[in-house]
Amino acid sequence: MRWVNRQPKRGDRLLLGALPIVALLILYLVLAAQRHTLNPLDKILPLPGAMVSGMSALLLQPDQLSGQIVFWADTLASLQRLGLGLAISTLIALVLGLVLGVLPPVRATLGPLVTGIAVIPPIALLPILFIALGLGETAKITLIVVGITPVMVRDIVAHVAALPREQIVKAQTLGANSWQIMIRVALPQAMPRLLQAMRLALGPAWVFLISAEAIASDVGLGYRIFLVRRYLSMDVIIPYVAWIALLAIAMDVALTQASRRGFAWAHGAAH
Amino acid sequence: MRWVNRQPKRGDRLLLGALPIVALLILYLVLAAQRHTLNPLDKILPLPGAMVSGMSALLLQPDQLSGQIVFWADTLASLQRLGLGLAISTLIALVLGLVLGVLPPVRATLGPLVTGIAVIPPIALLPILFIALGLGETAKITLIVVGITPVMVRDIVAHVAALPREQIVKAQTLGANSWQIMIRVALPQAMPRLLQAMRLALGPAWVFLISAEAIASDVGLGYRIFLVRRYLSMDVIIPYVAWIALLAIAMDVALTQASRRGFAWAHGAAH
Amino acid sequence: SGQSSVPEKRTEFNIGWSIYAGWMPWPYAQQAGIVKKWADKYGLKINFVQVNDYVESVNQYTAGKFDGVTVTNMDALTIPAAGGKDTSAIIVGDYSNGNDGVLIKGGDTLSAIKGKSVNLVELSVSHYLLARALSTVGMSLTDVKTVNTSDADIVAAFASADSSAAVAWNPQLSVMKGQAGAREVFSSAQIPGEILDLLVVDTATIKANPNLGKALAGIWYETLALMKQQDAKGKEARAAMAKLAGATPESFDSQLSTTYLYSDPKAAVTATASPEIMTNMKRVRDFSFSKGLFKGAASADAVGMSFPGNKTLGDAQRVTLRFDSSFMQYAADGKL
Amino acid sequence: MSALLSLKDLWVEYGDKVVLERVNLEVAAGSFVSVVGPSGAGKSSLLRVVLGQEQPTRGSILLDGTPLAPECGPDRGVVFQRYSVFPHLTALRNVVMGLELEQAPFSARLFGSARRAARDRAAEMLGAVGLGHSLDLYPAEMSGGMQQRLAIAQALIKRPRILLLDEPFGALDPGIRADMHALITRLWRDYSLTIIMVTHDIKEAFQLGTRVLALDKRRHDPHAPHRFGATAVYDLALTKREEPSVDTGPETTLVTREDAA
Amino acid sequence: MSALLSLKDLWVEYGDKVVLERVNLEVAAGSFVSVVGPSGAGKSSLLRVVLGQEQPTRGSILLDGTPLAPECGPDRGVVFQRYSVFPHLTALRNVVMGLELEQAPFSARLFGSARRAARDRAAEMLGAVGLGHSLDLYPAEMSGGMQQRLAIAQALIKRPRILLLDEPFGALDPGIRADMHALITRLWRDYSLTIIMVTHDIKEAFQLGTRVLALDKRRHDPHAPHRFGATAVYDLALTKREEPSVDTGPETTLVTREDAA
Ligand SMILES: Nc1ncnc2c1ncn2[C@@H]1O[C@H](COP(=O)(O)OP(=O)(O)OP(=O)(O)O)[C@@H](O)[C@H]1O
Ligand SMILES: Nc1ncnc2c1ncn2[C@@H]1O[C@H](COP(=O)(O)OP(=O)(O)OP(=O)(O)O)[C@@H](O)[C@H]1O
Ligand SMILES: [Mg+2]
Ligand SMILES: [Mg+2]
Repeated sequence: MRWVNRQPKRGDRLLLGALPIVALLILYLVLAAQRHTLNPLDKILPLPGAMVSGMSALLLQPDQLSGQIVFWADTLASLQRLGLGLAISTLIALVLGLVLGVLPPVRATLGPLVTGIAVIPPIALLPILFIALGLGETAKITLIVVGITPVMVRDIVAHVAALPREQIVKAQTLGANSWQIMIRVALPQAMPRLLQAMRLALGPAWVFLISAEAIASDVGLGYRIFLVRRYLSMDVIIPYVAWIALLAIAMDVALTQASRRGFAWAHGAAH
Repeated sequence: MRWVNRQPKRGDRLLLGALPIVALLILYLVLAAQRHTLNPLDKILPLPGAMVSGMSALLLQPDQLSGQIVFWADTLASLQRLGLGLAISTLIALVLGLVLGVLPPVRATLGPLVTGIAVIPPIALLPILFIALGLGETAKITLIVVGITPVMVRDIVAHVAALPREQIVKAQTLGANSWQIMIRVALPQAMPRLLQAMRLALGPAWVFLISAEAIASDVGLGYRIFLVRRYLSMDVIIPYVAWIALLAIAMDVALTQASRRGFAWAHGAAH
Repeated sequence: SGQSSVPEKRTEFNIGWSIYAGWMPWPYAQQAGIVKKWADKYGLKINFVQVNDYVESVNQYTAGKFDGVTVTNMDALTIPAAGGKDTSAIIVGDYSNGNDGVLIKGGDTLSAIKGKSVNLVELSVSHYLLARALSTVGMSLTDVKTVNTSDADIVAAFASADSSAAVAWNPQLSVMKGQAGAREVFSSAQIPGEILDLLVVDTATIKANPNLGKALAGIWYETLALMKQQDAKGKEARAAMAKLAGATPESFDSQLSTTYLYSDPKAAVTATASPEIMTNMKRVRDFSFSKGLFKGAASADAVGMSFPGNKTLGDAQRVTLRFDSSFMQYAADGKL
Repeated sequence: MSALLSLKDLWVEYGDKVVLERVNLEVAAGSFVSVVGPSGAGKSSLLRVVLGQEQPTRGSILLDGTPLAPECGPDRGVVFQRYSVFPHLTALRNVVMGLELEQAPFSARLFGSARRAARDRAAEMLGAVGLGHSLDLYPAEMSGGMQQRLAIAQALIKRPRILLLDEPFGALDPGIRADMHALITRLWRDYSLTIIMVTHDIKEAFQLGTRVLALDKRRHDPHAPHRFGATAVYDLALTKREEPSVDTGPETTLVTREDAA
Repeated sequence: MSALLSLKDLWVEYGDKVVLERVNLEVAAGSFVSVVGPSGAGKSSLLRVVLGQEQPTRGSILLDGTPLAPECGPDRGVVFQRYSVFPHLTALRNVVMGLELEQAPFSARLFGSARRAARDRAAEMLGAVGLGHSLDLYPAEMSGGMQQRLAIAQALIKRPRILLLDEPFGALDPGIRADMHALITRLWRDYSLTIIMVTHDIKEAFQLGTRVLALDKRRHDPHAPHRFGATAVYDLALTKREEPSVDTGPETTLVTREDAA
């Protein structure tokens, strides 16, 4: 049977997917063990034991000031920022995506601006951002929003603008005005793409979150990573990064499921 | 006429697109002038005159050490890194996108890994990157590649996997094997999407380039920005960022043109 | 607030700080209630705000978002002062007495650095330290190649095989020293008093609100007295500071051992009024000017500095960095 | 007989390819024009131009004597050749949509009794095209013929003044096709619609139409076939002796008119 | 007459909707089976299953007596109901592709004289379907009927053993349709293909086929129409008195066989 026709079964899929990840883990362990035989004090690739002890303080002892477990406090703070940033970006992407995608004059007017903003690296303008918005949560969330929104907007605009012309024409023959086309034709068909755009934005969103927390923060996963980076504490950094990856993958799976559940019509293979 | 049907003419489009950008420039000038009436020494929002004098040293005087004009040396170094990073990413995205998109078993095996890599913020694992690749160009280019490739791969995979099932079936009835489907059906139809993915990746690519140059470097646009950030030299940062935006927009336009020229079939509206 | 404001009386102030051995007393004082105690005494509210990125904290101060900030003498001169923001250094907290150092791999003496590329935070005190170090062996900055490396990444960068020399400060320095084959060939202990760690505030703000200076001085010397105690309470304070800095108590103690803390206000006042400080600041200033940090200035004299006793350095008409020992003096006189 | 729609010296070109040339046509209100012609002649292009989806390269279109706005609107309904319905809506919602757009300009959705009424009307129309049992299917779950009938129902429920049909019954079996003929004839008569229908079935063209228009190239350059476009080469008005009876086929007399071009 | 293809107790279901039930069918090599039936009966589903694009829920398909691999291959050609061609290739390249895939397994492209030969063959085939002047058009630049003919040319050039046609002539005018009938008949005879063709045109079904199969529901539950699937309700073998003559229509005798189910 040709490979293009081989559809692995559900159970096999899970197994296959786990394979390279397990292989990578083993590779890490081998490399770490090697480095440790050469230099038992190696900090770059810590062994699992070191990670456990490195994390135990953060996981078990409550902070003296706040009384909270550091790890959970970091997670909560970061997730809040990420969630808010992602939510705001998604909303902007949806609204702008629809308006720009459906209305050519608006696209002509704002398209170049969006492109411009999309290509300006926000971290180069951090000083202005922090000075304009202070060092609080606003600035951090804004960095995420400024970082990921333009790509999302452009993605949705392209998707909406590429809807078959027939559909737009058809809607108009059914009496639709521009607004109705936006909410009844473009909006529902943009939704699955929006979820896909959110999935793709998750990675960059974490990058910007961590960059923001690296500069001005006193709690958060990114803050902790940058704090202990001064001491090259990979025994904390690696578990933190793994945790970030886990959280991100959970969100990814949730978004995929949401899309399948909510927009089955976009997933069933048509014939 | 309904807004959804208003197609601005070419000339009007340019005019409309320039409008909000000019408006932003004017807003900047007004704000900067305001700050300067309050404090003539303000560094945050420099006036054009200050930018000119700030840049003149970088643009006119050759560097004592290297004998090169700093500005051009920075531009050249950054463009080289960006170009290489983007080229490598694009190549990987194309190959993986095709293989994963066309062959379900490969997708099942490597898909989760790609997702995992996509959501791991690469800047959090810099120490490992340094140990593995040193501090030179390789590390910088790798950071760009690691930063932008996963999103591109996932985008191309999704696009290829969503090709109408009929086309895959049709190709097989014409005698195609998996490889032939990849190069004759998926590849050409993935190309316009690849160019679109490159356009969307430009912004993040600059972000990672600047991050890489901020970490360890002695030349480059990002290096200069982070160096003078120490002294809040917005009179240099703002022209540099504007220059980056200009370069990125030029690349964006070039990619759009390339797609229109090379893949006209994907742009003409079908009926 | 900030540089643009007309002097006004206020009761709430924001001070930015970042992690560094010599500055950890501030956040500890906040945590231990010492800040509140002194602020209440003068009817003020003082917030200490952590900024993870040192440069950003100074930039924020320069932009007027903070009333004061913890900063080194060189950065106080080149960032706010050179930017036209009239700044007063009211507390000279310590000088680096080994907290900054030059490291090389595969060599024993400083002269081995010739021709190497050196990882460091360019245009920072590390750059200055390197220049000073090279001058002691008859070399100059042109004899090495500097590679700008962010302070957050310098430990990992130095661990890479590509890097054979670096200049860094603590806590990074202590971790880097521990790496195989690394050797410290020059340290700030060899140029005592040239790298000062200060608390600076906006001059207009402090003129209008002298009580802020008094409160800060009170906080500082009470905290220093506490941490200098060699008993359980002192140890506990230092351990808390270590935790705030993300370090172990041991490593924090070793960082403190290379920090000369002016725990006695009298000593601080004397140091601030001594001729050495002017000599040192002139060195720092000339280095900064030579590196182009006085944007567009025709000479190193363009940025004026003043010292206790109406002594000035540079353009006396445009003094923007003032070493003001009056609040430390209050502490020395026990008049707080 | 007033000319509802008149095309004056109409040209349609794509690049240097002439598709339609010098088309002159007057369509009276209430007429049922069948358009026939070889594949690629430009029948669909003609419909697209009348619909307002495309602009003619030259010439003008008048509706009620005034030039047509270059956009489509609810006065002209359409069933495309490649029947396109909204993939994200079930059959019922595809049809209800036309009523919702009309009655709820802002929310584009109906609630309460208005909603029930609209659903009933839509369900009835779907029943009429034989999809009464497929109300909740998405287009991707339908056969080709079902999608085509859905597109027909969607267009018919709006009862547009001018209805443009591009091979609407091409994918239907004879039984259902006869039902559809009866349906369209009834609606045409009851609501005095004006219909322009492209078909390849000559019998259908004569059976349903009050007028049959044949599009074809008049001139032909064998070496550069794109040089000349098609135009109306025959234009037959049919006077039906009696009410068209769908089952047996109409009895018509042919009145060949002057060539339209 | 050897059974090239045999379907044994075949069921096709989507979810709880039964589309085909208990279909038993033997197709002899060299036969031309016309499939008719109401819209939505499951004709396209049947073709998809024979093609290997979809798997039956129950039952088996034997090709030459061995179970069919659950994938499609060059032994079975297809023209889909919604004719789909490759949008990124011109007409000529769409047709050449089949030859390239066969002759160049690795590069999937031909060069030099092989390329010229392939192009000539493809151009000839396109000429035969009336697209001789449209070699360089992309599908988006073609009319519906032209795309359909392109899909036919694409399938025919491979001369597959089994050719599955889903309403292949639906969008064609009578003139071109007659040409296509002649073409398909000639190829069928010359290369002894086995053809299964779905059509709505009963005349066409009888004219071209050696056998006419009618798919329909045998049982019907008015309240739950999805409960029962369609099956072959009529299966007529036609014995052609003479070589089918396309222009005048065939003269056939009907041999009603036992119901296939
Ligand atoms: N993915 C699906 N999910 C649910 N039902 C489906 C799906 N695909 C097809 N069907 C149903 O299967 C039945 C048969 O479809 P099929 O396309 O085979 O019909 P057909 O005989 O080819 O009709 P037509 O002449 O209209 O093309 C239809 O009733 C359709 O609703
Ligand atoms: N975008 C385009 N670019 C170039 N030529 C085009 C384009 N669109 C259509 N054509 C050409 O216009 C001609 C008429 O097309 P049209 O779809 O109107 O034909 P038709 O009469 O509807 O044919 P059919 O009966 O096959 O549907 C065709 O020859 C086609 O090649
Ligand atoms: Mg047509
Ligand atoms: Mg079908």
